[in-house]
Amino acid sequence: MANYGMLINTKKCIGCYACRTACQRQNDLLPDEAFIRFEEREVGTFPRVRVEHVPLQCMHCEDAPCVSVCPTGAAKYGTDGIVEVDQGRCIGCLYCVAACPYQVRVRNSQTGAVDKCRFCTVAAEDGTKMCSCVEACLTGCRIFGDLDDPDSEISKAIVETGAAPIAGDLTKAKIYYVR
Amino acid sequence: MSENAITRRSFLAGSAGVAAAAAVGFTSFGAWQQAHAEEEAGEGRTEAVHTLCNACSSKCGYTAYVVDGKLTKLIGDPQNPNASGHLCARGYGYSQIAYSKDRLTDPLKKNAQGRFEAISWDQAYAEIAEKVSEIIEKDGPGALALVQDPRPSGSYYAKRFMTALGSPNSYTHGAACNLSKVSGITQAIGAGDWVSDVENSRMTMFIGRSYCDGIRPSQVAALERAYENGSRLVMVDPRCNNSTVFATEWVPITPGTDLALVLAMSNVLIKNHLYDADFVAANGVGFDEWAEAISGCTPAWAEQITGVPADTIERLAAEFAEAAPAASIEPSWRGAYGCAYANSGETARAVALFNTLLGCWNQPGGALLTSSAAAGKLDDPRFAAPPKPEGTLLGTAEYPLAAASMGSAVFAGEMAKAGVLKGMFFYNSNMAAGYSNPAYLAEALSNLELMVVCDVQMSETALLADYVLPETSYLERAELPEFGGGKVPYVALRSQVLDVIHPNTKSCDQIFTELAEACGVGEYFAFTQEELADAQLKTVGLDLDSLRLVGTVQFPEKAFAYGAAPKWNTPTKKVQFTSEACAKAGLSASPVWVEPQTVPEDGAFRLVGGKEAIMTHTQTANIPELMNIAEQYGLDRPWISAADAAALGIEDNDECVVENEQHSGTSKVRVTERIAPGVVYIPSHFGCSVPEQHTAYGFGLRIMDYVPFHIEPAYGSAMTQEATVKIKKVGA
Amino acid sequence: MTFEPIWNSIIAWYLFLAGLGGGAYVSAAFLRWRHPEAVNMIRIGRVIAPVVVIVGLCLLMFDATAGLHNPLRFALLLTNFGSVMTWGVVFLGGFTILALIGAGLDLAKRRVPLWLDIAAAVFGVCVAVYTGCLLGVCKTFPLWNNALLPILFLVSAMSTGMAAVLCVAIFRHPEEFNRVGVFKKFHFCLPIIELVLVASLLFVTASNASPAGWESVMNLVGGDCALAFWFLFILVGLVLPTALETWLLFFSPKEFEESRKAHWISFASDAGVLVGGFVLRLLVLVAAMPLTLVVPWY
Amino acid sequence: MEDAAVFSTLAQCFGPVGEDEWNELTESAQWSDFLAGARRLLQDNRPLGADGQRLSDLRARLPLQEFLSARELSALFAPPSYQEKSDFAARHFTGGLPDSVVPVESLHRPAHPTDPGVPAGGGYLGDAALYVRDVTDGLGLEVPPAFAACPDHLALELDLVAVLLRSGMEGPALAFLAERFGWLTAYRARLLGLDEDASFYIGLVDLIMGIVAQQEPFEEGALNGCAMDSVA
Repeated sequence: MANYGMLINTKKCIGCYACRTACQRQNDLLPDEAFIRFEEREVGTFPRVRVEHVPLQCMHCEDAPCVSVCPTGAAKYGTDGIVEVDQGRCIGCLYCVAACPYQVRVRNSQTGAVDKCRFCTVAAEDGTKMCSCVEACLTGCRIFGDLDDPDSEISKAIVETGAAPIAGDLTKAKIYYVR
Repeated sequence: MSENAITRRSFLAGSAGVAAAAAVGFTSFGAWQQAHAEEEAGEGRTEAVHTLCNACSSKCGYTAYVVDGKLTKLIGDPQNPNASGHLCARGYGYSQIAYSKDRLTDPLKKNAQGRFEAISWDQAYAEIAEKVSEIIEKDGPGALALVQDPRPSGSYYAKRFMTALGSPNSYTHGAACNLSKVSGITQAIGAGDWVSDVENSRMTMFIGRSYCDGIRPSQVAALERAYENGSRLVMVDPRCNNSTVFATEWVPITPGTDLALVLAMSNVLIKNHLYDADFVAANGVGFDEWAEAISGCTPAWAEQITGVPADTIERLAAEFAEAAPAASIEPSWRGAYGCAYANSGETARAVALFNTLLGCWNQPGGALLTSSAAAGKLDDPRFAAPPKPEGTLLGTAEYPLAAASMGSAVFAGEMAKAGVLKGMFFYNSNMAAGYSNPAYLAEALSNLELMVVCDVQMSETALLADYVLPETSYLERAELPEFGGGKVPYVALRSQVLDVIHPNTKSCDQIFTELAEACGVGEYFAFTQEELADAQLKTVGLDLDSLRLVGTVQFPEKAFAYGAAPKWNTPTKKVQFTSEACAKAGLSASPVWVEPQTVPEDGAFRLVGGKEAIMTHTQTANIPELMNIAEQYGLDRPWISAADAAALGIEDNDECVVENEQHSGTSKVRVTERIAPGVVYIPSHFGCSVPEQHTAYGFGLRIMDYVPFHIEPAYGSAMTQEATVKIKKVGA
Repeated sequence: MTFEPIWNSIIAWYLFLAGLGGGAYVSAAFLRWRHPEAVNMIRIGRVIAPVVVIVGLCLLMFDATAGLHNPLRFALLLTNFGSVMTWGVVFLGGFTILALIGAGLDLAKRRVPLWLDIAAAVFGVCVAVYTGCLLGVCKTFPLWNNALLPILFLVSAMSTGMAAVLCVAIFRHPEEFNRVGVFKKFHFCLPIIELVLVASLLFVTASNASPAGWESVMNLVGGDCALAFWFLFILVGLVLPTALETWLLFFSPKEFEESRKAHWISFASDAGVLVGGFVLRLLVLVAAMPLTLVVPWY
Repeated sequence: MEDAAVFSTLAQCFGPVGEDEWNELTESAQWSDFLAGARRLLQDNRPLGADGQRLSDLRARLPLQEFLSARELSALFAPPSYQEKSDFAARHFTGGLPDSVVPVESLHRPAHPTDPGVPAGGGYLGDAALYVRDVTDGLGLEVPPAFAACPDHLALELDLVAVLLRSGMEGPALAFLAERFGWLTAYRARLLGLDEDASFYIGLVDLIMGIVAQQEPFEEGALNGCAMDSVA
């Protein structure tokens, strides 16, 4: 049983939105349905200023607030540590959207149901060619892999870079940021 | 009343017998959706087809996956030198143009009341041909012109059509893109461009060029590798653009004064004998005259003009000298001196000369003069070129330095206004919105007797036209092979990914072939696009089917070799520190300081355009996937520096009035530290004024509304950033 | 990126009406205990409760579009008992049934058993507290995520419930209205408690570790919600009713208190309480800023 | 006029039709028969295709005035000439124009009431188009090449109802009617938005929506009925 997670190195993120549009093509999403949102921070003042782009998407928390608040059980823990949303059960009450501290769940403007990053790139583990956020990133910011396997690429990278979840231990998030 | 034949008539073929409809196969929509969803997950009938992205002129090669006739995922081809395995956001977004609800579906003619009506292709061809022959009789073929943004098939067919008619006036969009840059560099080194070997460089300077905003994936990767290898990467830009993520230094500069910076750095190299004297002596001519002419351009002098501290200029020049020859100034594209200022051409010349001082031509990490692959000579008579039209491109006399391959399209606009040009064809070009002042161009182009626009959707230019010919989207057509240059020359092919969606639309090769037949010059188009493509590929040892399978093929045997002594095909066969052509054109023989045309009076800001990573000029604004990003993150907002905003009492996201004599508009503004004071940045993609581009219409300001119509002396560019604006809070 | 509130006025109405329904039935139970003779007012309380709650539930279902498209899914609401909303559905369901029975019996002039009143009142309190807990568990919004919110919503629910009963009573049964002194005194002190609770809620939120708390409070106090907060909620919703009631209950002579004019003043103050109740729910929903949006994480 | 014929006529009003067919269709006897048939469909409470009441009680029915506005009525009673029809189509039933109102379902997905923000329509070849194409293939029919981009063109959808009725498949016809015409409200708004008078087409759209509403009670049965017997 793997426990999938992701590492995002914001030092290499140039804010080009390729991951968002690639994800929309890979998962056939609506134009206004984005599973990745972006924060931009200016550090310093003119002329010594540095820009940091921070992509945020579902952290697939092991103690997911969305799963705990979802009344219909639509949000649930799937296999290999991937948090899923069962589109057949969601009534669109948006409780999970409110409960998610990272604000990365979006409401489908057609069906009214809620959806989020599905870690679809797990399919690439067995070699299927995909244009998910990990493959599409122009500067290779993202590493996806099994956190339980110490010598997986992601585990080694986390140790090497000291990556940590974006908001500390707010939840047991499984996206580790290098900042 | 009994049933009779009429009311039983039906559109659905095969139902004449009516009763015969098989009673078996009807499923309700719900059941169908269920089955459809499962089947989609199970990867139904999937095809993978190689094509070239059409979202910008990089034309990255990618593989499109089609499931049951519907486009799904796109994956950049690793073997394509531009994509190198990736696509940018525009690539993914613009692929949806195929299904856009705002697409043109039938040929259109403007009726007497000025409204468009659908007509048949035959009627369109006949009427256009009649008008063309009428113009040729009255004013000769020279009264016709073509403006296009070159794409693989377009650059061949459209130009061949115009040449077949006998008109030399084939323009590209260069006058609003990189005309000054290419022309200026050609004056100095006889070539229009070079490739900076960024990843192997010890130092590279980017002037108004951001690899991470004007994205070509292979360049972003090269920049990242250079950054990781510890190369010194200097971004000279009024804006702290996204490439500063991979830069060691951001040098904010006053817009339009890059020439002063380059001259000052050159001055430092020459004065301190830090330049490659033997290389200059062996390859240059007129160096002493230039050295003398710029002796006054000291760093202190440059500081007043550019706002860059003198010691920074001194240091940069020294760092360049120390890093040479594995160092260069990147050629840039449109931003700083592509077409922006009265001194753009001269700036391009100075940059080329500066690289010569470094002696970095064809050196590892320096500036590489790479060659491009090309199709060999085609001996089949059908492909023979039409006779060369006599007379030269309109504007050659007025703007002698403008590169002939592009010509000054804005001058063509002026000629339309003056009535010299009577008929104009536009392919894949939205001149009226992007090349220069839209109000002026609208007036000028409506003066034409015949205006034909060929495009995928209605644009500002198409609105002005008499005839609009609908083209298929790039995914529904195959095009001629794209021969490209770079370290390893290559050829890439755009194959047809989707069946033609709107039956009444045609691909550009069909359109121009049938137009030529209608105009009586069909003999130059007696071949199909496939035949020509196959013939071209056979001259380089390939063929259409093999390339269709692979998408892109490289020619390692023609790869670039470091250290090769460059051949300068300038008139003097040397690097021209002094150019006789420039002197004849009324400029200084050697590039010296030229003041930009507009100097902001107090309270006004210098206006700069620029690129957002998700948009390509006005072409991608109507794509919902991309426009939704712009709306969500306010990417249309003008930028103003925190210092200026504080002085004007403006806070982030305030609604402000942006105005000058040309135009006035309101928009939320972005207050940021990432721009130099005294400068306002408006992205060059928004403010679409075409109602039927429902997604793009009326969103954001259009920068070109603020730019008056004027043309750069000698070079013929549109001077797209020679404008100033005032900003004040609404209600202030 | 500017933050768009997740829930809008429909959910604010749902929270307000659910609380009011609970409060109305508790008022009825209280009247039965302290003023058994005020039969009509008790009936008013019992009738208002189910009606208002049902309207709230319909609004909730209307807003949950995915559920609206396939109504069968609402049955799934009882799947996850770890979710406050599931408990909410239980309480609301129970309360609606009990309140309907209570109202039915009362309208049919049949005696309403005491245990039914007590059970419905308990469910009413649970519903009121549930509306607070619903928001309380969301860690995302510091303004919501603290223990004060359920209590504030409970007090507001009781206050708006009583106000509703009083408002109707003024027109339908003025004579009973004049005799329910104890009820009115209880009703008088609720807005004051609410004022204290709101003040402490703002202090607690403002001092939250993340600037999101501060931003939310600034939104309320000085930002774009300031007008609604100070004028509609504080003034009209709390201060004015308290002032008017103080004057009526304690300083005005007895006969004036029962005059038609005084009734109008009481009606105005109760209407203010109702407006304040709704605006409180709306502001809490709209002004809250999320944790990660504003947090410049270092 | 029989129900199927009413739908065929409606289809030919929206689709491209030859000059003589159109003239024959709109010459008085034929056209008033169509309007009578439509009037009957607007009022009979019987499922589509079932013959139910006979012609005799036609007079007792309410006149069309009850269902349409005066302007639409006068436009319906005076159908446009072939030239007017093709000019209107040239200006409005083609893509990419300022006032294109191409009658294709995928372009006009019905926005959900609580979602004013939903964009008016998606793009061509949406789910509706793929569904209608599959249904047409399933019935052994073929979408004409001119409609390749829009198998869910209003003309084809109306025509499909007519074909289903003529081949005795009342249940599927009813189900198809129930599912496929929700987008006409959004389309009608677009027609109203034109600065040109489109009351002929608005009248036809109102007729269709009236018929769909009238068939509402019978649709539940049909929807479940055919979902069950859907033979792949």
